[in-house]
This record gives sequence, C-alpha cells and structure tokens, in this order.
Amino acid sequence: MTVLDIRDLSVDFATESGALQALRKVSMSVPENRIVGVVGESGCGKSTLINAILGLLADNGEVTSGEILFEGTHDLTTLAGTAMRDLRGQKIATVFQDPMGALNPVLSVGRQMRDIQYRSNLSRREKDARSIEMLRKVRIPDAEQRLVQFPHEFSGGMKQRIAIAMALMMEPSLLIADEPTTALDATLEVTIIELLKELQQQIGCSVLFISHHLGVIAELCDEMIVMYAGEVVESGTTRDVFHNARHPYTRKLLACDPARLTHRARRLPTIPGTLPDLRNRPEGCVFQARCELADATCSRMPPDEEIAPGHLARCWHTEASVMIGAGA
Amino acid sequence: MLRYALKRLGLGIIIVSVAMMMLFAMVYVIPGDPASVALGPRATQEMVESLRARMGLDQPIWIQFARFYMSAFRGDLGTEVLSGRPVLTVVLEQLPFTLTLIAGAISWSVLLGIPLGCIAAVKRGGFVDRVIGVLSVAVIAVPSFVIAIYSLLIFAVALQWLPAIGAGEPGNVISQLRHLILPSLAVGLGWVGYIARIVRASMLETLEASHIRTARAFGLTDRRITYSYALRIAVLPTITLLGVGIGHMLSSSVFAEIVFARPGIGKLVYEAISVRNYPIVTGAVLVTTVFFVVVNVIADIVIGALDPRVRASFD
Amino acid sequence: MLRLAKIWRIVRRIVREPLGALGLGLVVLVVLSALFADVLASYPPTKLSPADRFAPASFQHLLGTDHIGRDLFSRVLYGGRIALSIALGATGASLVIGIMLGLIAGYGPRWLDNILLLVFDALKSFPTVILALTLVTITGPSLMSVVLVVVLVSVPGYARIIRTQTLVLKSAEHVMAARSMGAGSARILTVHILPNVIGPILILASMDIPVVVAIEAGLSFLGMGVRPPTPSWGSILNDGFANIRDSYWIVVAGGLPIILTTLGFTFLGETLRDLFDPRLKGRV
Amino acid sequence: MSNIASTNLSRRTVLAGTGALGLASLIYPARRAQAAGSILKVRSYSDIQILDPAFRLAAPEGDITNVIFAGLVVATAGDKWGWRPMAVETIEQLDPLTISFKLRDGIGFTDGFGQMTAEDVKFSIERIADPKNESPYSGDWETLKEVEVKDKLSGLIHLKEAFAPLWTSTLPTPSSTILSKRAVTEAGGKLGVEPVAQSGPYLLKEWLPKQRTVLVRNPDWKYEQGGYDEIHIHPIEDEKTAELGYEAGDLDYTWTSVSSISRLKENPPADTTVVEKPSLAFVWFGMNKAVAPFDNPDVRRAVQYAVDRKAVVDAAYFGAASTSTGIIAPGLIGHREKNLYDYDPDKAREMIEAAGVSGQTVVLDILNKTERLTAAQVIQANLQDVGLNVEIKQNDSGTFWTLGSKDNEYHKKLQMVVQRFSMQPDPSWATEWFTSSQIGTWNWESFDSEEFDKLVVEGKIELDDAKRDVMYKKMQDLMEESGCYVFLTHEVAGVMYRNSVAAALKPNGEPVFAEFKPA
Repeated sequence: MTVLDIRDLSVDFATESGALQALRKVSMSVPENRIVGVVGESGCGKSTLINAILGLLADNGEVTSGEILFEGTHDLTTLAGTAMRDLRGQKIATVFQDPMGALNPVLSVGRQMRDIQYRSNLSRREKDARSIEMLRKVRIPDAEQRLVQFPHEFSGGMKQRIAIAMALMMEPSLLIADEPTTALDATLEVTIIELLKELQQQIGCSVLFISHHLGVIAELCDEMIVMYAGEVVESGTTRDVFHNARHPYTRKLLACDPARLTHRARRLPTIPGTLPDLRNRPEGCVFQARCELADATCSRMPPDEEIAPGHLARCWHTEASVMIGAGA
Repeated sequence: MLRYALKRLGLGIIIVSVAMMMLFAMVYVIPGDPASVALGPRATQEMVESLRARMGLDQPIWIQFARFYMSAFRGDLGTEVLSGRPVLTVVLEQLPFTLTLIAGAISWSVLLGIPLGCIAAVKRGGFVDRVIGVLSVAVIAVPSFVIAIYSLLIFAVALQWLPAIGAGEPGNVISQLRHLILPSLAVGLGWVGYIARIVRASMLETLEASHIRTARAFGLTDRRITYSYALRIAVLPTITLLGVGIGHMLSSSVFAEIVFARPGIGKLVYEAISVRNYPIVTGAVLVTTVFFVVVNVIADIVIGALDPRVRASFD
Repeated sequence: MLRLAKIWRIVRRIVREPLGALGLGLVVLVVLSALFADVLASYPPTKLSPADRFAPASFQHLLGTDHIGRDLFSRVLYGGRIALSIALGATGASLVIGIMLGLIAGYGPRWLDNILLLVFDALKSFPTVILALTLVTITGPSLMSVVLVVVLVSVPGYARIIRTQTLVLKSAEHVMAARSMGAGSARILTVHILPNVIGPILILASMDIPVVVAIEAGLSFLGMGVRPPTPSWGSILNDGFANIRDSYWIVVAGGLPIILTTLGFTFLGETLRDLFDPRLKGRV
Repeated sequence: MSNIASTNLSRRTVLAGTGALGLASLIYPARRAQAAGSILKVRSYSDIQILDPAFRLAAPEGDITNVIFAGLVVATAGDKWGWRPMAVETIEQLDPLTISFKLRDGIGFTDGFGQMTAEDVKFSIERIADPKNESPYSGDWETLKEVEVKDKLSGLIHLKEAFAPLWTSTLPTPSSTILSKRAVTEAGGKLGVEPVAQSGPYLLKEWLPKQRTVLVRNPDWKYEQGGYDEIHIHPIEDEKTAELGYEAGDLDYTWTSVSSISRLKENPPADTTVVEKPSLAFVWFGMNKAVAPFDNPDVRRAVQYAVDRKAVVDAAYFGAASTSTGIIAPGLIGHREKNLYDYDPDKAREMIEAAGVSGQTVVLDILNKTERLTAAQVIQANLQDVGLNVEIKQNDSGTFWTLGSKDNEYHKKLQMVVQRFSMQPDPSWATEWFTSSQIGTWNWESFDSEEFDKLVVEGKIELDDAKRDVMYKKMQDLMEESGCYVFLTHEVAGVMYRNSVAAALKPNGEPVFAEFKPA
C-alpha cells in the first residue's frame, strides 16, 4: 500500500510582481514502511512540498492542480482545516531542520510534549509517563528530571532527539524529516541517522526524508527523488539513481557531491548558472538554461522517460546524458 | 543573574545621585524664599530668618546636598518644617495613589493593548489591522492631559457616568475604583497604542518562528498556538516597554492628578514647587527617580523569569 | 527646478498612503492657518469683550468666546503660531545642541563621554513633567522657558543616537583614511561624520514635533507656558478647564487644535519614516 | 496562516465581556450624598499642616482648632460679626486695660490631661503673645502685659495699652484658644498635626492627608452641642473642582468660585441654596513709587484715571463683585463712601503724554490665578488705551510672595502689582501693612506717609468707634492721594449647601462648624 501518493501537484504563490509557480506537476509516492529521500538545491521546492503535504502553505500560496493522497483515501489538498489538523502530529509527523528553533523557548519540554498529546484521553500523569518513555527511546538520560527543563538547557543533538521523540510519540504512519541533521556536526549526524532508522523499523512507519546531503540519502533511503526548480526531474530507487542517473541535473549533482570525494562538506558545490525565475518559467525543460545538452527540443515540455521500472527522468536526452560528468 | 541585577542597581544609584545633585542645583537657583512663603504675610523678619536656619537654607548648597544625601541613605529625607512630619512619611502617604493610578493605567494598556495587537497581527493587512494601526498612532500622539480634560468633560460633566474629582471615599473600594477609571484611562490610553503596536510586531515575528511551524505540524489548534505558544513570547517586549513607560506615566500622572483633583505624588510635587516646599520636592523627586530606576531593573528581572533564554544569558 | 520636482515626487509618495495624505492635509491646514492668522481672524486675539463672554459658536464667533469674551477662533489661529514657532525653534535648538554633544561624546575623550552619558541618564531619570515644572519655576514662565524645557528633555535622546553613530563611524574605513591623511578633528567631524549621521536624526526630530507641541500646551495649561495674554492652545484649555461648567466650547476650542496638530504631524512623520528609513520602524 | 484568521476568540471574548460588564457596573450617574446617619461633608481650601492655634497657617486649620479646642470665646454665625462664650462662663472688660474671665467648671482635656484651669489660660495667651515663641499671631496680643491667675477658674487679662481690635479680631479667633499647659510643654512647646489634649465639642478622629479630616462629637463636652455626629472635611484647593465635587454629591457645603456665582444662582444644583456673602478681603492694583516711571506722581495719577475699575472687576468676577472704595469693607469701621479719583481716560492720556512716558512698556506682576489674570488683562487693555504698554507676568505663589521683599533683588524692579490681602473684622488689620516700616516686606508700593504711620498706631489704641471711623477714612484718603493705589474690590464669597443643611456662616461666609445643623 502507498502511504503518500502525490499526483501532478502544482503550487503557485501570489507575489506583488505576479504568480510564482513553486511546484509544477510534481508526482511522487511513499510506499509503506519505506524511506524516500528528496534531494535538491535550496529553493528547489522541497519546503513548499512539505508545507503542501502538511497543509501549512503560507497565505498567498495555492494548490492549482493535482492531489495529495494520504493512505489512499484522504486528498490532503481538499481536506478541511480541522480534519487536516487531526492528521498532523497524529498520522503525519514532522521533524524540522533547525533543532534550536524547533521547540518553543518559553515552555518546558514536558509541557510541549504533553500539549501534543492533547487528543488523547490520558491523564496528565500518564501523558508525562509517555513522554518519558519516548525520551528514553531517543536515549535522553535522566528523562524524568529533564522534562521540566527548557529547550535552551539541551544541546543541539539532544534537541533534535527530543524533536524525533515528539514526532514519533503518536506512532504516525508518515514521518517527514526535513533536513534533520543539517545543523548538526558529523558525529551527531551519524547517531541521529541510526536512531531514525532504528525507530522507523520499530514503529513501522514510512519516512519522507529531505536532505541535500547525498551521502545521507544513499545510506538511509530506499528510494529517492531529485527536485529542481519545483519539478521532480528524476526519481527511482536510490540504487538506480545513484548508479544510473539520467537527468543532466542529477548527474551534475552527483558529480560535485563532496561525499564522493574524501571528506564531507555541508553545502553542495554550485552548478554553473542560476535557478530560473519561477515567476517566469521557461517554456519546456526547466533546466535548459544550465544544461550543456540543451537544444531546440528542450523548449518543449520533456516527458517523464522511464529508464527502468520505477526509475523516471524528465528529460529529452536521457541517452546522451550519460556523458555528463563522466570526465569530472 | 544576581550579579547583573546588582550591577544594574549600582548604576541606578549613581544615576539617581547625579539626578539629585542636578535637582539640588536647580532648586537652589529657584527664585522665591521658602521660609517667607511658608510663614505668610504676618511673619516678621526675625521669624523668617530663624525658619531659614531651621530649614538649613542658610547653609551653602553643597552642605545642604551632602546633608540631604547622607541622611537619605539612612532612609531619612528630613522633616517638613511647618508640620514637623517626616518628609518620607508625607511622600509615602501619597505614593499609593500614584501607584494605583499607574497600575490602573497599566491595566488599561495591557488589557486593551495586547488583545488589539494580537488581533491586528492575526488579521494582518486587513481592514481591522489598519484601523487598529491608525488608532494606535492616534492615541499615542494625543497628549494625555487633553485626553484627561476631554474624558472629564464627556463622562463626568456631560454624561455624569463617573465621578469627576478625588480618589474616592477612603475604605470604599467601589468608590475608589470608580474614581480611578477616568484618570487611569487618561494616563494609560497612549500606552494602549504603544503596546498594541509592539505586540503586533513581535507577534508577527513570533508567528514566523520555526517552533510555531513545529507546533502546527503537530496539529496543535491555532488558538493554542496563537494565544499560548506565540503570545507568551510576543508579550515579552511589552514588559521592557512598560518598564520605560512607568516613568512616562509618572509624568502624565501629574496632569491626571491635577485635572481630576486626585491626591498623589505628581500633585504633591506640583504644589510643593509652587510654595517652595523644598524638602518635599527633593524628597518626592528622589522617591520617584529611585522608583523609576528600580522598576527598570525589575522589568529586566521579570523578563528573565519569563524568558528562559534571557535568564540563561545572565548566568 | 530639479529640487521642486523632487519634493513633488516625495509629496506624491506620501499622498499615496491614506495616513500620509491625512497627515499632510492636517499639517498644511495647521501651518496655513497659523501663517495667515491675521487674515483669517476676525478679531484681535487679545481683544476683551466681557459682555460677550461664554458665547457659543456662531457666525460672529466661529468657536465661541471665552470667559472674558475673547474670540476663540482668533485665539486658536494665533495660538497656532506660538505652537508651531516653539515646535520649530525648540526642535532646531535641541538638534543643534544634541548633535554637538553627541559628536563630542562619540569623538571626544573617554572620560568626557562617560560624564555626558551620566548626565543624559540622570536627565532621563526625572519624570519629564516634574523636570519641566522645576525648570520653569527657576526661569519664570515665558516662551524661552518652554524652549529650554524642550531642549533639556530631547537633547539626551538625540545626543545618544548621534554618539552611537559617531562611535561606529569613528572606526569606519573612510574616516580612518581621512585621519591617516592628516585631516583634523573638526574636518573629520563635519565632513566625514556629520553628513552620515544627520539623516535618521532629522526624521526622529520631525517625529518629535508633536511631542514639543504637547509640551508647550501642557506647560501653558499649568500656567507655566507663554505669558498671557499671548494666545496658546494650552492656556485656552486652562481657561476652559477653569470654566468647564459654564461653557464647554472653550475646552473644545483649545483641545481640538492640539489633537489635530499632534495627529497630523505624527501621521506625516510615520509615513515619512516608513518611506525613507524603514530601519527606524521598530522604534516605538 | 489563513487558518489563523478564523481563530475562534470565544474564551477571550467571554473574558473580555465579563471585564466589560464589571467595568460597566461601575458606571452610573452620580448619586446625591445621603444625609445618612448624621455626617456633614464640607470642603476646605487647604489641607491641615499644623493644628496648633498659635501657629496655624490658614483659615481651614483655624476652623478645625475652633471646634477641637475650646477658646475663651468663639465667633458666631449670622449676618453680623459676633461672639459667644465658649470656655468661659463670663468674660468682661473692666476697664480699657483689664479683662476678667471665669472658666466653665467642667471642660476637660482628652488624653488624661485633666481639667482646664486659669493656669492654662495664662499659659496659652502668653505663649502667643511672647515674641520669643515666634507665633505669627503675636500681633493679636500686641499690648498684652500679663494674664493674672486669681483662682482655679478665674483670672484677669492685663493690657499695657488699650487695644481696639481685641473683641473683634483677637478674642473670637483661634488666638484665644486655650491649650493644656502640661500637654504643650510635654510636646515640646508646640503641637503638631496630631492634636493632644483636645477640649472642644468635637474631636479629631482621623486625618488622611489630602483626602479628608474626620471630626467626631466629643462625648465629654457638656455645653452647646454641634448638630452633627461627624464632620468630614475634604481639602480641595480649587473652587471649580469643589463645585464639581459638590455636584457629584461628595460635599454638603462648599465655597464656590466667584465666577460661578451668577450661573449657580440662576441654575442651582438640585436641593441647593446658593448665597453670596460680602467678603472682607481687599484687592488693589498698586504702583511702586520707588521705580520709574511711577516715581513721577503724575504718571501714578494718570494710571488711577486710566483704569476702568468697574470693567476690571466685572470681567474678573463675572459681575458678581462690586468695586471698592478702599481697603476697609462696608460694615466695618472706617469704610469710605467713595473714591477720590475715578475712570477718566482722556485726562489719563493727556497726563501720560505730558509726562512723556507714552509708548513705554511696564510690567505688571500677578499671582497665577484666573481672576487676577483676567483683571490684569483688562488693566492691560485700559493702559494700552492711554498709551502705556503692559506686560503681564504671572507668578506662582512661591515667586509672587517674595517679589516685593527686600531680600529679593526684584523689589527694585517691581513696577505694578495686583494684590489681595485677607482681613479680619477690624480696620487695623487692613492698614498696618502700608506703613513705611513695611517697605520691603509687605508694602510693595513704597508708600510712605508719616501721617499714615502715626494714624496706624493711634487707630489701634483708640476705643471710640466714631473717632476711629474718621481716622481710618483719612488713612485711605492718604493712600489714594499718593497715587500708588487703585482700589479694585472686596470680592464676594459664594457659598452653596444642601437644603438638608442649616449652614452656620460668619458674615463673610466662613463656616462655624459647631453651629451647622441638619435642616
């Protein structure tokens, strides 16, 4: 069964200088009990995608087409406010990137963990017990004492573990992890990844894992999608995409991934050129301006070429693209 | 934290002493002789001179100041020459009236300002937001004594809804509350505007914070998010603002106390200046400046108590 | 010509904001009525006519008369002259002194800076009205006293801002360069620092104009402002307050111009600030 | 974000609603004071600072000491100045230099200070009279020789010289109050604001500074009883404010401002009696002959002609007060029928021009009170009319009262002043400030006349009313002839009280608390 199935999703933002298309015809799915990675540069639409799934698009954002099917039945784009809210935290949980800012600074950790259990009928004491249990699961020492503490009294890694504990507390069927390790240093990153993997198996949920760190994706994810300028340019199993990338953008991304070099770095080296102006998308392929294979064909919308079963690339030149990055 | 508070307090003491030195210098050059004013038209020259000596006015200014300062540290602000009552007593008798007035003003400004700021932030950009914005600026701009006189004219004289003068019958809380409404409104109305503006701004900032997004992602209700998670942070700047505001409210309470014939520190000083009752002037100004400085320190400490982040940075 | 065009452009931008348009309108109204007070007023502002006292508004007396039969409309118009000239004069004087002290504190020796800061803080720790009362008692009520009060009240604020900016600029590259090329302190202050600090302070000062109007009116209300029979909005309020049971016209006539003027200047100032210096927006 | 807009405010709304309701319940029309129990609420124009009769600062303190301490005699209410015995059973003038008295047997001091005796009388009166004690009221007993104690309750008051004001402005005032010798001595020679050894029909029960003073009936007082069980005295300086307070029901009796009298008479608050009382105080416009241009007698005379006194008084007192002929009010010995110089602007203009001062600017100092300012503004217009420019300088009381003092350099520059002195019902009270020895103290006009100085001394010891009448008229003629004075008015006092109160007022409207009764 598919936990999350997104079809042809487009999202526009109204700005002073006209409509900005943040997502265009995005399709992807997260199967049950699998970890799906999303990778792409900043501004590629990852955050918009998450917000669209969570129903937290800013005031000026609007879903112009497509649907987001959750557990096959609910279309999240049309769900009413309260129904959507009932899913959040309950069925769909999220861990955000910035552990420093993700917790409310003026409320104790215990209070915040208790608050998110507001739908349950447990007593206050039972809720706290559940919180302690979760904190133990994410390996926070002295969980009872720490419940009354405030976020600033925890280290960054601990905060992120608390965030994970909170996210998994209600045993959701989908966990969205939005770059949960980006702000942490390398050793912490490894422990968090391992923790996530372990808990995912324990609870048996699906994970949508967003990162621009290809190494993490490779290590953690079963499947992955590559986004560029609000479009999914390539998707497939992690193995397929890493070993047989066919979209020129994916190839370039892989080519300059520091993880393939000797040491890790936190920021992707840049690909020459800049993102297209999303208020004024080019006709056809969105990557053409930065693509060395671009030709007249590219001014028409490229198809989602199936390279292998389940491995798609949105490009006219999936054959020729194997040459890109080969020499790098 | 404690060290910080002590340091602030130390600086406060220095500021207060400089302020008092300046006040002494000013009072010293005020024309008019307190002794002859105090005694009235029937006094003989000898009486005036002996009273001057008793008031210490025949001493050079620095001796007067040193004397005042030494005894002030012991909590003795001298005695009023005519009635022989301790100045501190006279001032402290009046202080509660001004404090009640300021407390009333703060209640108005907080009870109206925070909800208005909140609503404006929640309805950002809408008609309600604009109206609240214009009103906030307007009440800030109009001087409090004009508000005092107009509210007296409308609610006390024309409509006769509320009493016009005094602080109410001693011991009768209802009567005292009734007497408090208009003066405290006059003092506090401008601060409704200030607070609405600052709460709106800081609410907007807070609603953008990532922990608010987290809270939403956990499905917390918008009401809880707005009024419990965000407001708790958004009201913090209000406390600093009020810390500063209390000084200004002390100022405008002079007008409110005069217009509504209310007892209080402002009126005490106003009357004391006009009859050259210097011990009262210096005593009352000392008490108010000390009060003002202490309030600011307290505001910082309160913020520390409410915002663990600030607390952490002091440790 | 270029200058005029520029001003016109600014005016157009102000007017586009509803608040700015309202503010500008009010300010223009107040300024014009003060400028042309002698043309608009149908009576001399000090002419007594005890027989006509407490007359309500009518065609003869647009705002009625006060307790000694003076025409309130005329007094309000002439009161505007007083209010505006004090506002401009006192703000100007505070600016000059504030800028000088701020430059001295920021650029001068450390000990002088410390002393000045202490004095500023001490001045700020007095409740404003009480400071004003004490001062006016010393100097006696007069136009100059009001100006003095305004200067003492607003100089610390201006000087502090200028001081901070000067401290920042003191170590800025172009100032260092000028100093290394042997420019004297006076030249550095006037050529390299002053032009860079004056913009924000001017906007702040323009926003202080309603405060000055309020101070003048407040002191005159307490009988400590300009000398009678010189008309002032505050003294009209005082006359009205003393006779509030006999005639509410006087209070209304004295209070309305204060309200309109402070609102006008505040609205205009807010709009100007938002247009030209969004950085200052956070300042309450 | 869009969801926030629809945020349900209900709990807050309910809370706000409750708050608003609470607030609304505090708003209702002012209710008239109930004559509940038997409480009289009166206004006084200043709060008490000292409750020692010998050192009282203002009339409101005297009004209180008059009922909490027993005086030999006390002023009575009514349209004529009068007195009745209080602490004494009998008191009589045996000859111009001797007064005999006999105390009532049964007046006790509170706080265990025993019965009032003749020894206390001797102590109290000699205490005021002795210049060493620096009582501002020592002048009331200027010619006292001594008080002789004859037995426990009776004694003789001996004077060095006859003293005309004795029965008008000394005995029926707090200057005849008898305090407990032991209590005052124990208190260090002077009583403070908390009275000890009270002896009158009322006792001071509570004093809340700037709020109220509460007097209650003295259960031990056996003689004339006051009409109320409690008297609440509210200090409210400003008359207009007091009027608002009266209308709000906070007061049963108050003085009104002069400017409100005509309005209040036409349209009085419900159940209210408004009366006008002639005041004894005198207001004049003075010129300092020691300072140019008023060193020129012609300029002074010109100004006397230039001032339209009726217009000044009408404007300042809203038509409620009339012009005065001098400093001694109608009904008192020495009251003049008419002025010597009156409004004649043409003559004034001529004289100003002749003196060559036309177009000069002179400064008029006044106290910052509304009616003074109004008067000054009319004078300003009058003088403008004849060619003198006037600059009005308003002073707060602190500055004003020292303007003419020789300690103040300003007295050498003081040109013109509008002045008001209060007064007791004896003409000697009015004249003594204008002697040449008072120059630099209270004689700000630098008026000096040997004849006047002599008459002041003689007037006090002359006991024949008809002779005194002539003397005091002459003194005022001298003042006016000097050109230093333009007599303006004696003012008028407006008083209002509830119809449920039978107010007891002296001829000038001052209250006699002990005689107030429920109507």
